[in-house]
Amino acid sequence: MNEYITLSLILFTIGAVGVLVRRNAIVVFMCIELMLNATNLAFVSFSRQHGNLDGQVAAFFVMVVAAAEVVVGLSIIVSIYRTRRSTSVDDASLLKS
Amino acid sequence: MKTLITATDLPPIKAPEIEYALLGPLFIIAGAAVLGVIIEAFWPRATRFWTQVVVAVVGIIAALADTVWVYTDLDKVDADLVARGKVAAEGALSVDGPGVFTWGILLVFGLLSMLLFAERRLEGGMSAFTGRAADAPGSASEAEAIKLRVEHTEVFPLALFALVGMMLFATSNDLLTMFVALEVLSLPLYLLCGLARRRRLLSQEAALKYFLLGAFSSVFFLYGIALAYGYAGSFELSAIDTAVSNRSGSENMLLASIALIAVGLLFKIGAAPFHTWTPDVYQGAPTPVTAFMAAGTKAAAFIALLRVFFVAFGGSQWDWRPMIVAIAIITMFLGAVVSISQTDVKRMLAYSSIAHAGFLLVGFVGAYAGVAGSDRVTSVSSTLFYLTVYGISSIGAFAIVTLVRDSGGETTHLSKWAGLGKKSPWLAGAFALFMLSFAGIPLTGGFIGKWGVFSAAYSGGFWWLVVIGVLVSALAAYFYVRVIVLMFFTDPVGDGPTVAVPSLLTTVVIIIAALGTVGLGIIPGPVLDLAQHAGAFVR
Amino acid sequence: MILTILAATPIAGALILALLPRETGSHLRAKTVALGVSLITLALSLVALAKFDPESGGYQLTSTHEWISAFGAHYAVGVNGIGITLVLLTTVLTPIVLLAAFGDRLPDPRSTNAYFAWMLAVEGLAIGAFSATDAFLFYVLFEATLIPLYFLIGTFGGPNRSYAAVKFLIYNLVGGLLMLAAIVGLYVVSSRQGEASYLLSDLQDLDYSQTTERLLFLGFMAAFAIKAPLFPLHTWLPDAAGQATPGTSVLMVSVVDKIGTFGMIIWCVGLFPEAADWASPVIIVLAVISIVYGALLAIGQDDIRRLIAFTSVSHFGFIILGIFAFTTTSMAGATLYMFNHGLSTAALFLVTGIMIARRGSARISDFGGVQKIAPILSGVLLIAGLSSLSLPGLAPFVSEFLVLAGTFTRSIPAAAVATLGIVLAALYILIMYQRTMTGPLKEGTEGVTDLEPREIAALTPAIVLIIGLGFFPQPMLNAISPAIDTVMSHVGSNGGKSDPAPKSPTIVDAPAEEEGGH
Amino acid sequence: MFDLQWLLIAIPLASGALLLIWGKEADRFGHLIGTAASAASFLFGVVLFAALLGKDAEARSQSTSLFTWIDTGTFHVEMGFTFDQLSGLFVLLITGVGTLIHVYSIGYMEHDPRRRRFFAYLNIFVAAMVTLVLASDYLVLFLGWEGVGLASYLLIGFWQHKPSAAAAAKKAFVVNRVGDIGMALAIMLMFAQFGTSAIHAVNAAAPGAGDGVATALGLLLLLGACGKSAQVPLQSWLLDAMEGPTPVSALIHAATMVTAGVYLVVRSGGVFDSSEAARTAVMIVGLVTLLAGAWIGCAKDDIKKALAGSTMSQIGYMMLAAGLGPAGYPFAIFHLITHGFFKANMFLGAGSVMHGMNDDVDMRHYGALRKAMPITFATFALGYLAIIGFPGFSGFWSKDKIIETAFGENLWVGLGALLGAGVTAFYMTRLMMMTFFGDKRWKDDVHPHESPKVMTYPLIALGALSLLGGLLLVGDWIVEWLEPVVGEGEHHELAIPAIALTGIITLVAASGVALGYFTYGTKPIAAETPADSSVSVFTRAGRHELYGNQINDAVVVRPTTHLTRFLVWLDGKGIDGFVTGLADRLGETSQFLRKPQTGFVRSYALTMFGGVAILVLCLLAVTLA
Repeated sequence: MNEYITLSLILFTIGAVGVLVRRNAIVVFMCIELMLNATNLAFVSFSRQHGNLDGQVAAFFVMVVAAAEVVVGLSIIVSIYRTRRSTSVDDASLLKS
Repeated sequence: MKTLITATDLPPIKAPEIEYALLGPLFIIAGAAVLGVIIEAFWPRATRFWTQVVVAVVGIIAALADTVWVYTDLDKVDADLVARGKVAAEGALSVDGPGVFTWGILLVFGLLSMLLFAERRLEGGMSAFTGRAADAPGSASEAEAIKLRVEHTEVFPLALFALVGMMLFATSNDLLTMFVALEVLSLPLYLLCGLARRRRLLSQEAALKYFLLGAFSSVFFLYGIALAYGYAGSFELSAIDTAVSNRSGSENMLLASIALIAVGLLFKIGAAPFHTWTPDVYQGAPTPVTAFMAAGTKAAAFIALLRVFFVAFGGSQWDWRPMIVAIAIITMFLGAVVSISQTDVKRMLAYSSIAHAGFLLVGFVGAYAGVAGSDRVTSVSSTLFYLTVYGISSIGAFAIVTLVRDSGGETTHLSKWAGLGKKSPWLAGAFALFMLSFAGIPLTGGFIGKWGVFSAAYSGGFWWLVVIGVLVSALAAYFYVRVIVLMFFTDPVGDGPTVAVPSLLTTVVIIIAALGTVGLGIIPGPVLDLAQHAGAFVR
Repeated sequence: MILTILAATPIAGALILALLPRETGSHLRAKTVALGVSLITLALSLVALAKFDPESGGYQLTSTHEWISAFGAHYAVGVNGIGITLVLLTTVLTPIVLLAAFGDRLPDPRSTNAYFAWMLAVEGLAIGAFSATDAFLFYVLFEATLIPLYFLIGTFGGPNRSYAAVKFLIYNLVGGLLMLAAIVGLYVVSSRQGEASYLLSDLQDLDYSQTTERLLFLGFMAAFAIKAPLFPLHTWLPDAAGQATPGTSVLMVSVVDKIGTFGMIIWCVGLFPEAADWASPVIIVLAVISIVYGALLAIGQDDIRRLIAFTSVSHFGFIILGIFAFTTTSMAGATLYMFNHGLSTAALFLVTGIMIARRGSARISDFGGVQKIAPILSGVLLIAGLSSLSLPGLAPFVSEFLVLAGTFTRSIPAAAVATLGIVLAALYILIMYQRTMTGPLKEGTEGVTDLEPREIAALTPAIVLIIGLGFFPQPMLNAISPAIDTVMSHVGSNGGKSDPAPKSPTIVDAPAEEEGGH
Repeated sequence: MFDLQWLLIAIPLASGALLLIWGKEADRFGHLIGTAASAASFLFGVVLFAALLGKDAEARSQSTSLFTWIDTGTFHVEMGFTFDQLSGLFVLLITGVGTLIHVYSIGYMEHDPRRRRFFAYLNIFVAAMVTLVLASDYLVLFLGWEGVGLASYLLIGFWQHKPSAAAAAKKAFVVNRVGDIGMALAIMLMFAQFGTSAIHAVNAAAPGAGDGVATALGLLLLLGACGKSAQVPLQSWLLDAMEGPTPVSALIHAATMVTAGVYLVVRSGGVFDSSEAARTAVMIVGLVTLLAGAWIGCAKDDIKKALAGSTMSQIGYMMLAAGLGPAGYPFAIFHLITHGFFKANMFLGAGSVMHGMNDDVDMRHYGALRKAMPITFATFALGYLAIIGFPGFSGFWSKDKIIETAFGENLWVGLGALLGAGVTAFYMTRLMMMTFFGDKRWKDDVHPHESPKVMTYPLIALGALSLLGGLLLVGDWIVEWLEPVVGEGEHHELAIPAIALTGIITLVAASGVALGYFTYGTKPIAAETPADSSVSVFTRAGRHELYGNQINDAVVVRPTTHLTRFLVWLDGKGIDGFVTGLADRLGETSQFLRKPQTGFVRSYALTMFGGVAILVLCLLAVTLA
């Protein structure tokens, strides 16, 4: 059973590291998605462990939310891309200190 | 994979019971939001703006009225501590005193912010939001959009969605609902942040940062939920509470989930070290949106924080209290100190909001639930009052920020504010008033708020934290005072700032905020009693 | 009720001034309105005095209303002998200050209304603080006085005013916030012992654990020790007084700072006698240091206003010494000292302020031989100065001697060192007088003309009071003593000290034994 | 009638206040009001004194309380006065001599634009001085004590435009304040000890309080007395005080105020009788001052300063006598009175001389003035004979008695006093010779002339008094008169008969005169003061007032100045610097803490991630701990 949790943890960490190291906004965003899905894995396996369906339901919720996030996120990223002709998150650093 | 769940074992699905009467305010706001979307689709552009305004305002006012009604007949729950309200919507929401009180203040904040959203006098007949977000800044199409005077009237439904999200957040009784509510309140705000008419680059950058970091934090939040679920086998706060008090399951998993859930919530209230987004977003976002965020998000997130930690994790408060103490101290100190060297009004207010998050945490960490049968100020009631005062004052402050302008729109650099007091004493006086309230000087609401949270902490046995708190508030006072010096005791550079003459909307907001700040300082009794009356959370 | 009206009148006057349309020219309307309001207040305070019964030591003219039920805070006012004395000080000084301030040259004459409005606001808040019998109410008013003074210093002061203003505010705010912690603590203690209440009477009946009592005491004391500058927390005062206008300085030093010493008697000693007794050795030492230190620094100043500020540090040392010596005599002396110091400092600040305005400099070395061209001015300065060095026959002498005599019965070393102060006082006053007034007329000083009728009218009451109270202090002492006796008996019955009896009393002319304090 | 004794104070006080407030209109007649007030006070004094004479011995102490001055806690002081044998004599001396000097001043200050103010100050002085002697409570006495101090401050500095005068005034006040520490502490001690400061109560209770307390009280009072009476070590102000107008020197710094110290000691007889140590201290102070003053008197060429030195010395005699206890008290007072007569006389004479010499005070510019101003000379001569103790003159009786009693107490003290008598004779002779005899040394532009009658009549009156003052001793009248107040002194048997001692004293004085005559009367005197280098070390020391000022500078003034400078530095750099330093640190911290806000979203994410890690870890840590 714990293997699934471990796996989800690993995936989660990979995602997190990805967020920290990658510059491209899209990739960063995908890493977040990866973390979300890692969470889903955790939900499902816990659901299995406890033998109730709440976890699986949660997984569906998360997917929906993820979809919504994609919409919003991409729209923001695209509008920035139009302005800057780049999707590097490091370029957007006018607001500081 | 031991047993497959087959259709035969499925219990008969019975329709969920929804207490429509109790949840009225939520439905009204959601409905208004949806209506707004429909209007976007079908209403003629010419009159769309004002229609949206009317829909939003009327919706909020209606919801407010309903909230009052709901609040007045919340039935008393017999518990060791007085609590009002009940768990509704199949345990998804708990409509209780604190929650409904928060609805009330959120709606008030929303109303005031809507008035700021609707201000069109300052930008020559157009709102503070960009005409067409899709156009690249400075592009021909943008110029054309400006010429055609097109506007994003979607901001109103978006704000309403965010508002309903906040209200859900404050009352959600299980973690899953809380997560959904979190996203519902966040996503519209991400967008709103990017819609500034002036300085669009900054605005978009703010949106991007807010979005990425927000998503990042919400993922941690979500994973925390997962762990909590793994620990307790349920999303319901009360169920988790029982699990915690039975100490069933792995301790470490519980602690990890506490930490991760805390991350998501602390991010929203802007506590260190999860505050980094605050200054950038506050500065970049359109000022009305900043006002809305500053007041609303903080309130909703804080009540959610209290709810989770008191209801679900109350059993293990000896585990998380030290953590929160540390964060409170760091947050207060960092907010107060860094704001000293800020040169931009909006950034300064952002850091001040961080400092206030710290003070609120002081009251929270006292975790003082009061004594049955006595109306002593509790962590919950003091927090509620503080949020009220803080929200009103900061909306007022940001409203004033929208009025101090030069050719390039708002001029937020502090040096431009020199000598404002000589130019327009009343406006500067109002701003000084808000500053003094933030500083917690008596006869302003801020003082009563500080008194409340400190007394909660003291009652909870943290008198030394109170001493630290007062010393830090002295630090904080230092920079609020500097702003006053700048406005009143310094001579303007060059011709000084120009103060745009706003329409009735902004004026009303400022006047209400000022009166509220003073009123809550001199006769806090009524509001305070309301907060007291809210009692504890219903589990 | 009368007290409420008393405090409300100046506030109302301030609001009226704020709403009055700006005038051009001499702003005579605003000035006369302000003066009128302050005179009405004075009259009202005399009415209050008439209603006041000096025989009883308790609180009178009281009125109490629920204010913030959740905090147990009340709107509760009332005065005992100490309170009425200081209320009178406030109402007497304000008209003098305002009349003298008619001539002040402001950086921005358009803000004359604001100038007088703020001054009236200070008066109202101070009266409120002196008559509050609810800890929360007292704290609120105590802190609120900062705002008008802050604007008075920052807007109308000298070139370095904003620095001085910020320094003033932050210093006092730190103290005030520490006191806030203590106020919160009081609430917690009282609500643990039943219904929460901030009423002085209720708080006195609470029983505190020793540690709590001491911590709370320190919280209160921090605020008061900064307000009534006690070494080493005094450095804000010279800067503030050095930048502010004379009127502001008077209100700040003569009136508002008295809230600090007033608070020490009523709140620190009144609420936490045991802790006060516990802390008294340290405080007495600091007070004695303040006396000598302030005097020596006064000698070393070249700026007249800073000099006066440091003399005040020295005098506040005497007051605090008198309070924490815990004898009826010294406490009564300290209370009387508050009044007298208010008068003499007011006279000093105002008359030197006139000099400074006419010379355009506050440096002692810029003056010389003024006596020849402005005899009346120099005469007034001399009397004010002599009262400040507490010459017998002038009001401050009585109070200072009472403080010393009382202290002597408690601690001979403290009294002995403090007595050095009288020599140093002679030095700082007479050196200043010698350098500014005597000798050949210094060039540049010709502009210092003699007092005008208005200025004489403003200063005369102060001078008359200074001389009159030097010979007839008894009326005031009659009002003060009973209150002090109650305080002392409270101290005595709560682990504190009580008056030490004469070692070998004489039968002949034995003083009338006071029942209190034994 | 004695209930009205406060009028003695009220009359001159009222007139003084009136003169100050009235303003310029009163310039024409102000001096007359002042003189009248003083005279009225004198006449009323005479009436009261006569009434006192009419009463029998034990009824001769008439107390009255005007009102309760201070009454709080354990502290009670009546504004009370006592007119008894002692204060009665003083009242007569003060108001009497005072009136004469008022009259004299009318002429002396005639050309001074601020004459009205001068008379106001004189009145205030008289009032304060009378308060001092009438007071029946030490605190009231202190009131008068400081009052005369104020008056002397105002009058020494009367010519304020002269920086030297202003400085001298300040010096006098401050040095007196040093003495006042003693007074103040003494009164506090009385309260702590006896619970009262009423004079007779304290003196009644002093013996019962134990030796230590009595000694402490005595020494503290002595400190006060030293300040007022310019006794060593607080003598330095008196010679500077000669900056004041000469009538002031005569009234305040010769006849009355400076003798207040003696009065204080005698008044506090009860205290001093109960402490041998305190009495000895008084005696020593007196003796030292006696010789020091005489020494200075020998060396000064400034006529007023020479007289001032003599004043010191004569008060030394009184102190010495007072230090001898009840046996000496009457003679201290006796000498005080006679000295009041002849010294005032001589000061006024000196003033008259200066008046004729364009206010030149250097005796080396005088000489042979006896022809130019005969009346001044004649009266001055009477004073001279009195002070050197020419048989029959007032000074002869009083000084003789003191020396006699001194021998009774202790041989060495007696010898010191005797030596003093000789030196006195010497320096007075020197003064006479330099001023009135020899050949004229004054410049051509000076035309010495006799002063107007308004000035000479007081001189004549005082001259007569100097001659006849001795009558008070007829049949030991003054001794018996004062006995109820000061108590009876045990009489020592001397080794040799009193008359022989008198002879010796007279001889010593005569030899002093002779020495003075042969040094200054026979050979011409340089018109310019010889340089310090050319004179004997004794003269040099005398000229520099035995280096009193230098010592004060070294021991008190300079250290204080340095301390002050240091403290000013400390306050600015140290205490305030600490606070402002905190503020600066705060700014730096702020600048430092804003660095992490780089603007890079990824670094923000990193901070958050770090935060998460920390949270998890510290939670786990807490539970593990």
